[in-house]
Amino acid sequence: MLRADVSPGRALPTHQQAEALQLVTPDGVRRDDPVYDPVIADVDDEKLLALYEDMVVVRRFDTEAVALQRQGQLGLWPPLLGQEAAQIGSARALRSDDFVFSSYRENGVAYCRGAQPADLMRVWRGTALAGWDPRAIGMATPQVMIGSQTLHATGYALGCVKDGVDSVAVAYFGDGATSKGDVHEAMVFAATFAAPVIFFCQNNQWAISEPVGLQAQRPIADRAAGYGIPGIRVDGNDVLAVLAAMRVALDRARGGEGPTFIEAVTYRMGPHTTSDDPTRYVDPSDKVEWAAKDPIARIERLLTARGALTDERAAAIKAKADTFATQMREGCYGLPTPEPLSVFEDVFVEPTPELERQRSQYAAYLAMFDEEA
Amino acid sequence: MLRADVSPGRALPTHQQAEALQLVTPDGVRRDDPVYDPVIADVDDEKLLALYEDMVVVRRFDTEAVALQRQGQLGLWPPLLGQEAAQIGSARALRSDDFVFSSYRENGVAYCRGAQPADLMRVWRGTALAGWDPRAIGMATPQVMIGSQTLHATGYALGCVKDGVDSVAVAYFGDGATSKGDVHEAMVFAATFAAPVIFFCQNNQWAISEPVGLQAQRPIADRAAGYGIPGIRVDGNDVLAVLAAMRVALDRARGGEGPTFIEAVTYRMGPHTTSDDPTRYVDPSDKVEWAAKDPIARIERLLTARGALTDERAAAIKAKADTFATQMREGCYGLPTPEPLSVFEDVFVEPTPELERQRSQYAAYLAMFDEEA
Amino acid sequence: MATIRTTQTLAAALNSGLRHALDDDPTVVLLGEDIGTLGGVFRVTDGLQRDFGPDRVMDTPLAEAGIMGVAVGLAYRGYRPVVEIQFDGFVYPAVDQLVTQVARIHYRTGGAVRMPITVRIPYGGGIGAVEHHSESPEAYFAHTPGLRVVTCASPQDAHTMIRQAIACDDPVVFFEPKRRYWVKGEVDESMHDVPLLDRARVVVEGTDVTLATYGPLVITARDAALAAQDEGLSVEVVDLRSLSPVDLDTLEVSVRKTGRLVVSHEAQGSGGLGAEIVASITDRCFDVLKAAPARVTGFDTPYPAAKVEEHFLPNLDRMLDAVDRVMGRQHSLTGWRAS
Amino acid sequence: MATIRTTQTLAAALNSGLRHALDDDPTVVLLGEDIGTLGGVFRVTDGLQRDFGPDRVMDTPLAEAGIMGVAVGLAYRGYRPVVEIQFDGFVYPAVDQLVTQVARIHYRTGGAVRMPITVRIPYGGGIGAVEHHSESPEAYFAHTPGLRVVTCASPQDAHTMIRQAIACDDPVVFFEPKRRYWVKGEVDESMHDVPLLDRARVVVEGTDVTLATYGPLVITARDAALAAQDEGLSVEVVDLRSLSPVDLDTLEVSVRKTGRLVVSHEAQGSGGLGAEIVASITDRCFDVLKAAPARVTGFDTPYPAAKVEEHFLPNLDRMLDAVDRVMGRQHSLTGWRAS
Ligand SMILES: Cc1ncc(C[n+]2csc(CCOP(=O)(O)OP(=O)(O)O)c2C)c(N)n1
Ligand SMILES: Cc1ncc(C[n+]2csc(CCOP(=O)(O)OP(=O)(O)O)c2C)c(N)n1
Ligand SMILES: [Mg+2]
Ligand SMILES: [Mg+2]
Repeated sequence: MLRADVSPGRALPTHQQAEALQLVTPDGVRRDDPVYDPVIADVDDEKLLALYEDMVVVRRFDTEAVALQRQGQLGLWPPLLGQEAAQIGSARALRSDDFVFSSYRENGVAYCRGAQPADLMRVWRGTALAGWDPRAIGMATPQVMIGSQTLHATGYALGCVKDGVDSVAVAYFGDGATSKGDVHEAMVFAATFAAPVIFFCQNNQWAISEPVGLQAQRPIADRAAGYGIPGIRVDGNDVLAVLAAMRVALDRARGGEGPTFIEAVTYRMGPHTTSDDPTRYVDPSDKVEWAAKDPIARIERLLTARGALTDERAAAIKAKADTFATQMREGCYGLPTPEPLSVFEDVFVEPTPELERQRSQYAAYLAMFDEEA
Repeated sequence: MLRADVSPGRALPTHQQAEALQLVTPDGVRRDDPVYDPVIADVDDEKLLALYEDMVVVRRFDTEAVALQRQGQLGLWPPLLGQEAAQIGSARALRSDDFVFSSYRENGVAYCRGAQPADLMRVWRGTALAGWDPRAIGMATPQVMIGSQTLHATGYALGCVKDGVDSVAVAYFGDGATSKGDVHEAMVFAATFAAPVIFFCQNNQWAISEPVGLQAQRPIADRAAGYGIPGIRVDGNDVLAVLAAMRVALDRARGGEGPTFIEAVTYRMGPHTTSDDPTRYVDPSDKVEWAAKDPIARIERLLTARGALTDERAAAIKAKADTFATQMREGCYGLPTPEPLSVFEDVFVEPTPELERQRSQYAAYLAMFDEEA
Repeated sequence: MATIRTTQTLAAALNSGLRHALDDDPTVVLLGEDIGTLGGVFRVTDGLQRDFGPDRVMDTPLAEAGIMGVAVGLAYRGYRPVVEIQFDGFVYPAVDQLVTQVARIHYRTGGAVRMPITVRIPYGGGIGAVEHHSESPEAYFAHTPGLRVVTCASPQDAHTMIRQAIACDDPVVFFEPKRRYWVKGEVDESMHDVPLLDRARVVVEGTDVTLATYGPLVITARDAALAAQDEGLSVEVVDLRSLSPVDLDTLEVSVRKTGRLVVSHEAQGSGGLGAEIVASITDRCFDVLKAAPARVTGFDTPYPAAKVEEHFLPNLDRMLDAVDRVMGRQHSLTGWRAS
Repeated sequence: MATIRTTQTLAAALNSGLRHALDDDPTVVLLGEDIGTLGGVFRVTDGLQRDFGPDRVMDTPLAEAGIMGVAVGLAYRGYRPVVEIQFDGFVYPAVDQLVTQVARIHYRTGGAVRMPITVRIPYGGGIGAVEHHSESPEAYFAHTPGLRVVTCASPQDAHTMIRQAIACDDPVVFFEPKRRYWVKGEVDESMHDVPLLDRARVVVEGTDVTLATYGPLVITARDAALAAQDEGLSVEVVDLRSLSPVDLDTLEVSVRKTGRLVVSHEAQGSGGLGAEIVASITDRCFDVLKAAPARVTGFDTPYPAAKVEEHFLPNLDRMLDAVDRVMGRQHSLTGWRAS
């Protein structure tokens, strides 16, 4: 009998429950941390409100996107429900000249980088392979090949060093991705060349139906040390802790100290994608347990206790979220179906003669139908 | 400026000089070790002499092979000079029902597994792609694709578990290989399924011209912990220490405790292969330093001090080594050049019609020359 | 065993085929991502882990090279691994192990070590998916000596061929036409009188043009043959089934009868399987060819976004257009020539 | 710049080409295993790290996927990476990054992000090497939309084409015919009047048969044409140079003149580049073809052991035999037909 216990309900094996940096408890209590508190000393109520607002907006549009998919407007959507703090806390620590290489689930990150409502729809509606111009918002096209982007981030970071700038590259990836050879090779390159790259792993406990115990027998952050890369394990549902960890990592990178690995421990509250049926493999009690650690609720509690989150403010935030969601829905409807011949565009910078021929033949073919009609 | 210091002479960066298990010093002094001594309590002088003999034989035939290559009898040879202890100490710990998946340099291991003198020549003379039947000696065809075999060993080990036997698979690979994604994936699989596999890394400080500092910023054995795999760093020039480490790993594996990672710290005293020119990149003082740690010399000192290595015995060992080398040389000369049509054999278990056609056409083509002549 | 026919979807026919294979041979072991508890993202392995246990139906870490390399080790140990690659586009990380190891170990060892590994790959487009989920990478493997490459077009073939592939002592890359997973058909599980794994099959007889295709497009080609009939053309449809080796003998017989050949596949045309078939048949049948063989394939672009994939994929009209072309018909839709 | 010609080996011509590229454009950066201190196992990058520093000529960890993926990131940042894969057989671990990333990012991003990456691969056999050191994997890349694939046959082309490849804004897979590294020839480094990177070239004019080949076999083909002349046959040799896209126009002109085509390459025949060329030229030139085009290629086996590689590789005699075959000559060595 092989020893991997991967039965459902073992989503978070005991050995995965190592200590993680936490600054705000699920109950909304701010915990002191002598090391990380100075890093976020500037985060007053107003700044925390902004982070809270981001999370609310992101959850709102994520829910909207799921609805759009259910209504047949999108082919697919990978919900980020439950991972708002991990995404907002990390992305809001970045500068505009930093660069993000993400996976498909980081729509919260894309929002922070400046992706427009309709941009978030394009790929999932199937009208384009990319939602935005990567250079315009400092974020690459989300990667579908698991793990590949970690190498891109590492290479980009090397370019930053060559350019003599202190911009940083961030690779977002999941717990499942940590098994991939590419992620390993990225860490080897990053360590060898002290690349200013941050490996930001959202350990949401699942890779589709596979619990993290199938990928790792130790906390994922522990992998880093063997490369000579510092690893930080952070409560991924605590936006403040994530922000703090990310700032520490960014400072190291900007200061020429090289890569940092961050494991944000969180939970995928929804299905893997809208095509998935998690009832086949998720123990409902796990979800109950994690719902109690909700990233938005805890900040809401904290801010409310402090009197910073007034009804008025809450309403304004809700309105902003609704507006974004509405814009997204409208943007989705408004996305034009590409021209048939667009298929032939951008294979190369200049089309080859063979592609030109294929294109013009197909144009002629299509024209025949017009004539027939 | 990128931070990797990979200049020649940095073959062994300081951070690589972490403590390693050593039971016999370079001066031939036996060091006590409360943990590992019990493991090798049975290794009396006679057994140590046998290990010594193996190393002498292996060095002798390795030298012979280099000479054969220089004389144009072999296309290539990858010398193992300096790595005798790492190979003999590990391979002699194995049972015949264990299985080895090695790289190209493990000719000492192949010798221990039972490869015949001529078997060691076949691949390098170019008369076959494999030297022996893997199942006959419990050792796969040495792998040329760096790192690939670590996965094969892991899969084989899983098969042993399925079969309910306590055989163990051993993957041999180099320091350079540790950068490969395959090695990472092998460790992930092995950890997840507690596979009875031993990852035996000979850190000989070089991957062709690249110093290990280009692959790793920490001792390589440190990588293991992050996977939940125990890592042992051992003086790879100390045959006794290697044997001890390997026995511990084998016991774990046989007992169902899963994989172990062993880093044997050694030095490649020769060129990468006979095609290589290490004067371009090796600092001669490094070689002097490592020559003082020679694996054979230290056991010779120990055995001589103990009076176990008599002149008679030494002569017998030398004779055995010479005999093997002679058999190897003769075996090399005697290897038949394969039939031209053998090219078409064994692509599939049964040839496809298309291959049959190509074969018979080529046979007809060759026959035409005979007729012409 | 009595010949009992049941109606199954193509996916279900694969599932029942895998079930038989697991039943018949204790060395058969399934490996892949999400194939266990979930039963695969397409449910092709549904229920198999429950019934055969996690030792024989193994969810693996998310690492395709790892899966393939571990399968090699299992084969070394005498097992018969059946690997699932979740989608066509995710085979690339496993290409190294497939091409340099799986395909060559039998040759490398002079026949001493067999690699009876089956690699299941749901493939092809037309399902409105995001990138890397709609590809047809078969040509890469058909160009790799030591690999057999097959695909199926019907539930019956799916069932039969997956069992043959697993029983085969050579490595087999088994492409499953994912957009046809839900096609239903009669399946006889008796394995009586089944065609060999490497044989093509004439699925529609005809006399004017040979239309050779495979996988998801076989249904399209049948429809095209029907439509052509209305125009008074007799199209013979050949389902290649085996993509390496290609059953050129069956194809030659057909082309010697018709004198004309159209080959169609979803994969990009340049360097695709169609090129090999056109070249081989031109070589064999030059004396009887009445027109240059035509290819109807995906264009030489990456697989495009879902909303325009219909403009990439071959369809009935493009097949008919090519048929008209090789017939030299004036009213071919475009009358185009490649030049 | 005055036209100065110097005699260089093919390897030296690549070296001088790389040197120019590094000089001309500060964004050019070389990455690979052993390319720095050692100067590459073939010394193609000899002296470059010394002269341009380790930031521009980088020895990397031993990880081909890593090298390729890091190159992607560098390109994202505006660099022009030149990657060395040490030997043909070691490209497979990088295939995933090459096929799913390098080849597609320009398409994926609708042209927003270019991937001006050059992948240098010493390739081909005939050097008596061990496994994985003698392969010709060009067909895999020629079947991959978004990649340009080229190779060179002479020192002059080596020099010119490597500079063009690096300057090209598309990714270019640059195959170097390793067994011709030591061939010497005149090299003009002025880049005046050089043919475009994607054009074929007629290297021997002839009227009876077109013999198309590339890389290491161009020299063999020239010799074959000379030998054929002795037999009274006029063979036109076309050096394809670009393998994707193939310059079919130049080839068509030649075949329209000769009416006969032989294609030769070292790679395995089935699904090889020869298939594409035969299929395309048959399509374009069916009306003038006097015989079925013939292919002279490696056999459909893995690359064999060194002592028998001569029986795998195409050579002058096999080329002449094919020439005789397409000429319909009775005294062709075997008179064989593929069927
Ligand atoms: C190379 C590759 N293999 C398989 C897949 C199919 N797949 C898509 S998402 C996924 C799970 C990813 O899990 P994780 O990395 O934890 O990210 P998460 O979805 O949880 O955000 C898998 C297996 C893929 N996209 N790429
Ligand atoms: C995948 C792959 N890439 C590159 C090579 C070329 N190569 C052969 S040996 C070698 C260095 C290997 O170093 P290491 O793993 O330390 O083993 P050692 O030679 O020192 O025993 C390289 C780069 C290869 N064989 N395989
Ligand atoms: Mg996950
Ligand atoms: Mg080494």
